[in-house]
Amino acid sequence: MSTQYPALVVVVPLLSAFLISAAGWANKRLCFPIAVVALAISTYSCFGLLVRVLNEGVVVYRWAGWDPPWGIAYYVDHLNALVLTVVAVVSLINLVATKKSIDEEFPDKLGPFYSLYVLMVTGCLGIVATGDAFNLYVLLEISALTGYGLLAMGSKGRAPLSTLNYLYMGTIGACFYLLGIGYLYIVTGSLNMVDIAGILPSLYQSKAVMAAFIICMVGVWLKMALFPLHAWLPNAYTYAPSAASSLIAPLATKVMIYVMIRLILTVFTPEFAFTTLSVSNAVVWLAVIAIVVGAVLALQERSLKKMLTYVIVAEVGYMVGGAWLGNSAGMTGAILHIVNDALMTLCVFLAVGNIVYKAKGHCFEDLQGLFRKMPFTMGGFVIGALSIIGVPPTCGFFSKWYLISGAIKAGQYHFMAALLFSSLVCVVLFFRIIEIGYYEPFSEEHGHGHGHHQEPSMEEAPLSMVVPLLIVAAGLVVVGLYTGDIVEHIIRFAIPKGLA
Amino acid sequence: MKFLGLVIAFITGVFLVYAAVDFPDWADPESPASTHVSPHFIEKTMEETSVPNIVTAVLADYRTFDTMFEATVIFSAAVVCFFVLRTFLKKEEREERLYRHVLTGVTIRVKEGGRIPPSDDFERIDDSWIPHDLIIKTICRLMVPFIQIFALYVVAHGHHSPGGGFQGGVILGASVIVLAMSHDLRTTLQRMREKVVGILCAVGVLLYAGTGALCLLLGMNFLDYSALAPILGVGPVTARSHGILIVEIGVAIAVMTAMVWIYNNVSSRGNYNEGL
Amino acid sequence: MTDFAQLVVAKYNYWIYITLMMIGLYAIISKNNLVKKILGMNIFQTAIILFYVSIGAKKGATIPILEHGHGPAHGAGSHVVHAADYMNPLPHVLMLTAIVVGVATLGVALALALKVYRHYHTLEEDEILAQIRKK
Amino acid sequence: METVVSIKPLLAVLVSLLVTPILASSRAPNVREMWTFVAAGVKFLLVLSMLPVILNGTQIVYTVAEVIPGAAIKFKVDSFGMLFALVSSSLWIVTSVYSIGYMRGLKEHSQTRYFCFFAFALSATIGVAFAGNLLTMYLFYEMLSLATYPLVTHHQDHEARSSGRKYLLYIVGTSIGLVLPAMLICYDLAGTLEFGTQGFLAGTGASKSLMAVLLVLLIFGFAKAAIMPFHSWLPAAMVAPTPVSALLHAVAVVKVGVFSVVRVITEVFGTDLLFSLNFSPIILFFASATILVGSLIALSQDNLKRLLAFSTIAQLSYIVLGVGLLSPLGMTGGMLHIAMHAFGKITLFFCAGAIFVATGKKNISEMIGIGRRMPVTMGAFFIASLSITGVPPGGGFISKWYLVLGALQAHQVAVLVVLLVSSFLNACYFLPIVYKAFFCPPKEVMFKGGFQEAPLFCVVPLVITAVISIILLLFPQPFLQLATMTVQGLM
Repeated sequence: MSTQYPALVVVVPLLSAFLISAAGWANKRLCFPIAVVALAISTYSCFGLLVRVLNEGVVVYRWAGWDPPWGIAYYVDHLNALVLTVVAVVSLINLVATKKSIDEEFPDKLGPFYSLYVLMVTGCLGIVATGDAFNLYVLLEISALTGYGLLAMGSKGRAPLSTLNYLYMGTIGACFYLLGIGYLYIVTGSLNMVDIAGILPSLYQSKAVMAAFIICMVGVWLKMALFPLHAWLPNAYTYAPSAASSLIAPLATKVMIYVMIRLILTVFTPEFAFTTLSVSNAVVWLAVIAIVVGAVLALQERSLKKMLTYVIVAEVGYMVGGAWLGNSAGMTGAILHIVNDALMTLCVFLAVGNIVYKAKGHCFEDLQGLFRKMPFTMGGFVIGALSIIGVPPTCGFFSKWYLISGAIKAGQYHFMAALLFSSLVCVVLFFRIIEIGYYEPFSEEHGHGHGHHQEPSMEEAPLSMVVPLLIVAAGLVVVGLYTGDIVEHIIRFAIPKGLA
Repeated sequence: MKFLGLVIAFITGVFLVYAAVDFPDWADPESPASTHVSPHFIEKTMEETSVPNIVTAVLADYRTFDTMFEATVIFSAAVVCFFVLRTFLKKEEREERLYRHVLTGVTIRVKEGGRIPPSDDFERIDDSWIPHDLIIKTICRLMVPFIQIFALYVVAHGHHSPGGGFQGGVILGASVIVLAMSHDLRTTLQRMREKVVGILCAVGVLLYAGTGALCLLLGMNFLDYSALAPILGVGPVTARSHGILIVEIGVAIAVMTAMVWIYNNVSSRGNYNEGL
Repeated sequence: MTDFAQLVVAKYNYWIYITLMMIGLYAIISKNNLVKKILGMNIFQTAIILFYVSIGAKKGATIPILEHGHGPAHGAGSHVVHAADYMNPLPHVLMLTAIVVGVATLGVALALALKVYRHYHTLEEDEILAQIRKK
Repeated sequence: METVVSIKPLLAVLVSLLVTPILASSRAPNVREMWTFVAAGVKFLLVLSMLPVILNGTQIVYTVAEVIPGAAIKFKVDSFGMLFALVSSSLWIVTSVYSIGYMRGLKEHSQTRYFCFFAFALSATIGVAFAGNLLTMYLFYEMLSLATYPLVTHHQDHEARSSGRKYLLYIVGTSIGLVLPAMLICYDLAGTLEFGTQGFLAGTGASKSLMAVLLVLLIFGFAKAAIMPFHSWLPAAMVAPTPVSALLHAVAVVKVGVFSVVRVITEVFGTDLLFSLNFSPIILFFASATILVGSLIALSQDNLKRLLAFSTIAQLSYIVLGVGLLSPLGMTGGMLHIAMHAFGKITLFFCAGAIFVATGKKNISEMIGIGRRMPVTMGAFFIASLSITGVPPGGGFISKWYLVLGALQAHQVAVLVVLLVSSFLNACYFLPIVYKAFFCPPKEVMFKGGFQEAPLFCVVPLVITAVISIILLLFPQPFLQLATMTVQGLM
C-alpha cells in the first residue's frame, strides 16, 4: 500500500467529500465521522509519505499510469512531504476542535459544510503534492471556491460582501497564475514542473519567461495577500464562521507561499529568480513594508480576530522576505515558518473560536476577565501568542531565528529591523489582549484584604474544543524543540545545493 | 478608483505586449507548444487508448486527474451555492400562503395557521405569480425530450466527435432548466426533488473518483483504466476506452445535476418557491 | 515599418487577448456595481481562455479528431498519424477545464452577490459601504 | 576541563514545573503549600547533590535538543552557575515559608496562581544559572520575564496594570530589541553560541566598533540587571506582593540579569578579548554611574520598598563593576556579591513585608519607634543593612573587601572612590531607619502597645536569612570557593 500513499493523501478526502454530501441527505450524524476518518487516513498517509521520502528521496506517482510529461505526476520531495503533513494535521485537528461550533452554527447544513471542508483540504493537499503546473491551478480553484463558500457563511451581510471581494481578487490571482503557466507553456510546450525546469535554462534571456515568472508571482502574491495586495484578507477572515477561519487562516496563505517557493526552487530555479532577474531587493523591500504595515494596522484594531488577520499579513511578509533573501538560511526560515505559522495561526484562531463560542464576540470588550472564565483556552492562546511574538522555546522563535540570520547573511538589515519591529509590536498587541483578559471588569476593591470575595466560576468551552487547542499549543513547543531535526533531516534536502 | 483601474490595466497591458513580442507567431507549426508534448498525444492516442477524439483521450485519460478535479469544481460550486443560499423555512406553515384553483383560476389566501385545501386541484403560487404562456409552455415541453436525447448522444459519442460528459451534461441540465423557466420551479422540483439532485450530483463525481479508486484497488495507479480490463473482459487498451466512457457518464450526471442545483438555488434565492 | 506591421499581424491573437484582458481588469477594479465586477471577471477569464486556445492553432492542421479512427475495422495503429496534420489538443483540454472553473466561479459569485443583495438591498458598492459606515 | 553528562540539571529546572499542575488543580491550601515545599526541597537537594562534583572541578552538561547547529538547548553546570543556583534555590525554601505567612496574613486572592507562577519563575531562574549557551540563557531569561508578570501584577488594580506594562516594556522590549539581534550577529560571526571560558567571540576577527556595539547591546539588553538608564522598571515592579519583591526583585530576576551580564562579559567576549580591546572602562563607567545615582536616589525615598529597590539597583552594579574590572580579585568580589547581597537584601525585603503585615505601614516616616513593637524584625533589618553597607558582621563585608582589592589590583582609583562613596551613602540611607526605629519615641499609637511581631511564618525566615548573613562572614564557603574557582578558570 505504501506505493499508493501519494494517491491516498488526496483521494481519500476527495471521495469522502462526495460521500459526506450524499450522506448529508440521509443522516446528518454520519457526516462528521466520515470526515474525521477520511482526514485521519489522509494524515496517516502523509506521515507514511514523509517517512518514505526521508528514506528513499523523491517519490514519483504517475496518475492514471501515464509517464510525465504526458500524464500528470506527483513529485513528492522533502518540501512537499513536510508541508503536506502540516496541512493534513492542521485540518484534522481543526475539524475535531470545531465540531461543537459547527453543530451550533449550521445545524441543518452539516452535509454541505463538511463536504466543503474536506474539499478545501483536498485542494490544499493537492496543491502541495502536485508536480503539474496546470493541475495546480485546478486545485487552487477548488480550494478557493470551497473557501469562499465556507467564509461566506459568517455574519450576515459583511461576510458575503467581503467574501465576494475575496472572490474577485482570488480569481484574478488564479487567472494571473494561469496566464503565467500559459506563457511557460507557449515557450516550453510542457506543463510538467520538472520538465519545464529542464527546458527553461536555455530560455532564461527570453522576455516571455521573465513575464511568465512575474505574472505567476503577482498571481500568487495576490492569493497570499502580500502587501499591497492584501486588502481582501482581513475582512474575509474576520466575518467568517470560526470553524472556517481557523481552517483557512492557517492553510490558505501558507499553501500559496509553498507555491511561490516551489515555483522559485523547482520551476524557475533559484539562479533565475535571484540572479538573472534582479528583483530580489525590491521584493524584500516589499516584504519589509508588508511586515511594518501589517503590524501597524494590527495595532489599530479593536477586534481580536481582525487584529490577528493583520498579523497574518505581517507573517506573509516574513515568509516572502525570507524566501527572497536568496540564501539558504532565509529559505530555511521561510519553509520552517510555513510549518510554524500554520500551527501558531491555528492555535490562536482555535482559541478565538472558543472565545467566540462562549463569549459570543471577538471584540476587546468581550475579553474581560477571560483568564478567570476560560483559563485553558487563554493558556493556549498565550502560548500561540508567544510563538507569534517569537519567544523560545516555541517554534515561532526558531523560524524567526533563521529568517533573521538569513537577513544578516544577505546584508539585508532592513529586513532584520522589520522582523524585530514586528516582534515588538506583537508584544504590544498580544499583551494588550492578555492584559484585558487578565484584569477583571470590576477593578475597585480588588486585591488584598478581600480574599474571600466570591470568585466568578469557570465557564470553559467544551472539552472537545479545549483539548485540541492545548494539543496544538503543546505542539508549538514540541515542534520548537525539534526544529533542529526538522531542519537537519527535511528542510536541508528541500533546498537546492546551489543556494548559498 | 477609476483612474487607478486605468493605470493598472494600462501597465499590465504594456507589460504583456512587451512580453508577447518574444512569442511564436500565431498558428506557427514550429512553436514549442506544437512540438514538445502534443505530438505524442496526436500520434500515440489511437494505439494507447483507441479513442479517435484526441481531446477526449487527453481529457479523460492522459490528464484524467485534472478532469476529475474539474468535475469536483463544478460539484463544489453547486454545494457552495446550496450552502450559501438555501434557507430552510421551518416556520413556513405559519405564514400566509396563496393557492390557485387550477380549473377556475380562483386564488385563495390561507392565513396563518390555516389548513391547506384538501383538493389536488389547487396549486401553490407566490404573490408575484404570472400566468404561464401556453405556447411557450407547450413548445418547451415538447422540446425537452429531444434536447435530452441529443444530450445523451453527445455524451456517448464523445469518443468520436466533439462532445463528452461536460457538454452532454450541460445540455441535459439545460433541458431541466428550460422546463423550470417555462413552467415554474415547483413543477420541476416535483419531477426532480432537491434531495435527488443533491445525491445524484455527489454520485456522478463519485462514479468518476470511484472508478479511479477501483483501479487503485485492482493494483494499478489511481484512474489507470487498464486495470479494469479483467472486469470488463477486454484488452487493456480497449479498457481505457471503456473507462473513459464510464467517467464521462459520471461527469454528465454530475454536471447536469450541478447545473440544475445551482439554478434552483440562484433563481429562487434559496427558498425554492416559484423561481424566475 | 513593414517589419513592425508584420509583427503586429503575425501575432494578432495576442493583441486581442491583451485588449480583452485590460478591459476585464479595468472593470473589476473600477466598477462600482458588484455584478459588473463579476462581468469584468468573466471577461478577464475569457481573455485567458482565448489566449490558450490560440496557442493550439497550427497552420495547415485540422481539428484533433483522427480521421481514420472511426469504426473498429481500422483498429489501432493502422494508419500512421502525423502530428503536423492535427491541431494541438492540449490547450483545448486545458481550456475545457478553465471554462468549467469559470462557470463554477460565476455561479458562486452570483450566489454571493444575491446574498449581499438580500441583506443590503443594493449592489452598488459605495451605497453598501455607506450603510456599513452608518452602523 | 572534565565534563560529566547528567540529566540532573534538567531535572533541577523541571522539578518546580512538575508540581505546577498539582498546584493548579489543588483547592486545598495546605496541600498546595506542601507541594511547594516538596518542590523547593527537591530542587535544593538536586542542586546540592551537584555541588561536590563541581567543587572537584568537573562540569556537568546535558543537551536537551540540538535546535540550531552550534546553539543547542543545553545545560552546563559550572562553578559560577552553581553559585547562583545555590543561592536562589536555597532562598526559595525560605521565601516559601515567608509567602505562606504573608499571603495568608493579608488574605490575598488567587494564591494558587501565585504559587504556581512562583514555581515557574524559579524554574526559569535555575535554567538561566545552568544555561550552557547564550540561546538557552535567552530562552530562560524570557521565560522568567513572562512568569513574573502575573506575580508583579498580582493585585490586578490600576497601579499593577501600569507597572506591569512598564515591566514588560523594559524587560521584553530590550531582550527582543537588543539581545536578540546581538545574539544573531554573534551567531553569524562565530557560528556558535557555546559559552567558553575564552569567550566565543574571541578569534572571530570582528572589528572593534562592531564588538563595542555588541557589548553595549548585550549589557543593556539584559535589562534585568537594571543598569541605568534601563532601571526604572525595578521601582515600578515593587507594587508586587513583598515575597515576590523579595525573592524575585532582590534575588531571582535582578540577579538573573546580572548573572547574564557577567556571563556575557566572561564567556561571550572573554576577559582576554575585553582586555585587549580595552573595553573595561565602558563597563566601569556605566556601572559606577548606576551605583552613585542609584544610591543618591535611594536617599530621597520615603517608601521603604522603593528605597530598597533603588538600593538594589546600585548594589547590582557592584557586581557588574567587579567583573568589569577584569582583575581576578575584583571578579571574585563581584561574583561573591551575588550571594552576599542576596541574603542581605532578601532579609530587608522580608522585614519590609513583615512590617506591612503587622502594621500596614509602607513609609519610613511612619516607622519611627517601630523597634519597640517589632524588635526581632528590626534587629534583622539592622544586621542586613550592615551587610549591604559592607560592614562586619554582615557578610557583605567580604565581597566589598574583594571589590576594593580588585580595584587596587586593576589600578582603578576612580572605582575605589566610587566604592567608598557609595558605601557611605548606603550607611546614610539605612542607618537612620534603624536609629529612628529603636531610639526615637514612637509617634504612632500602635507602636506603644508593646511587643507584637508579625506572624511566625514571616518572622522565622527573616531571622534565618539574617543569621546566614552573619555566618557567611565567618564561613563564606562554598560561595567563596566557587567564585575563586570560576575566576581561576577564566584567568
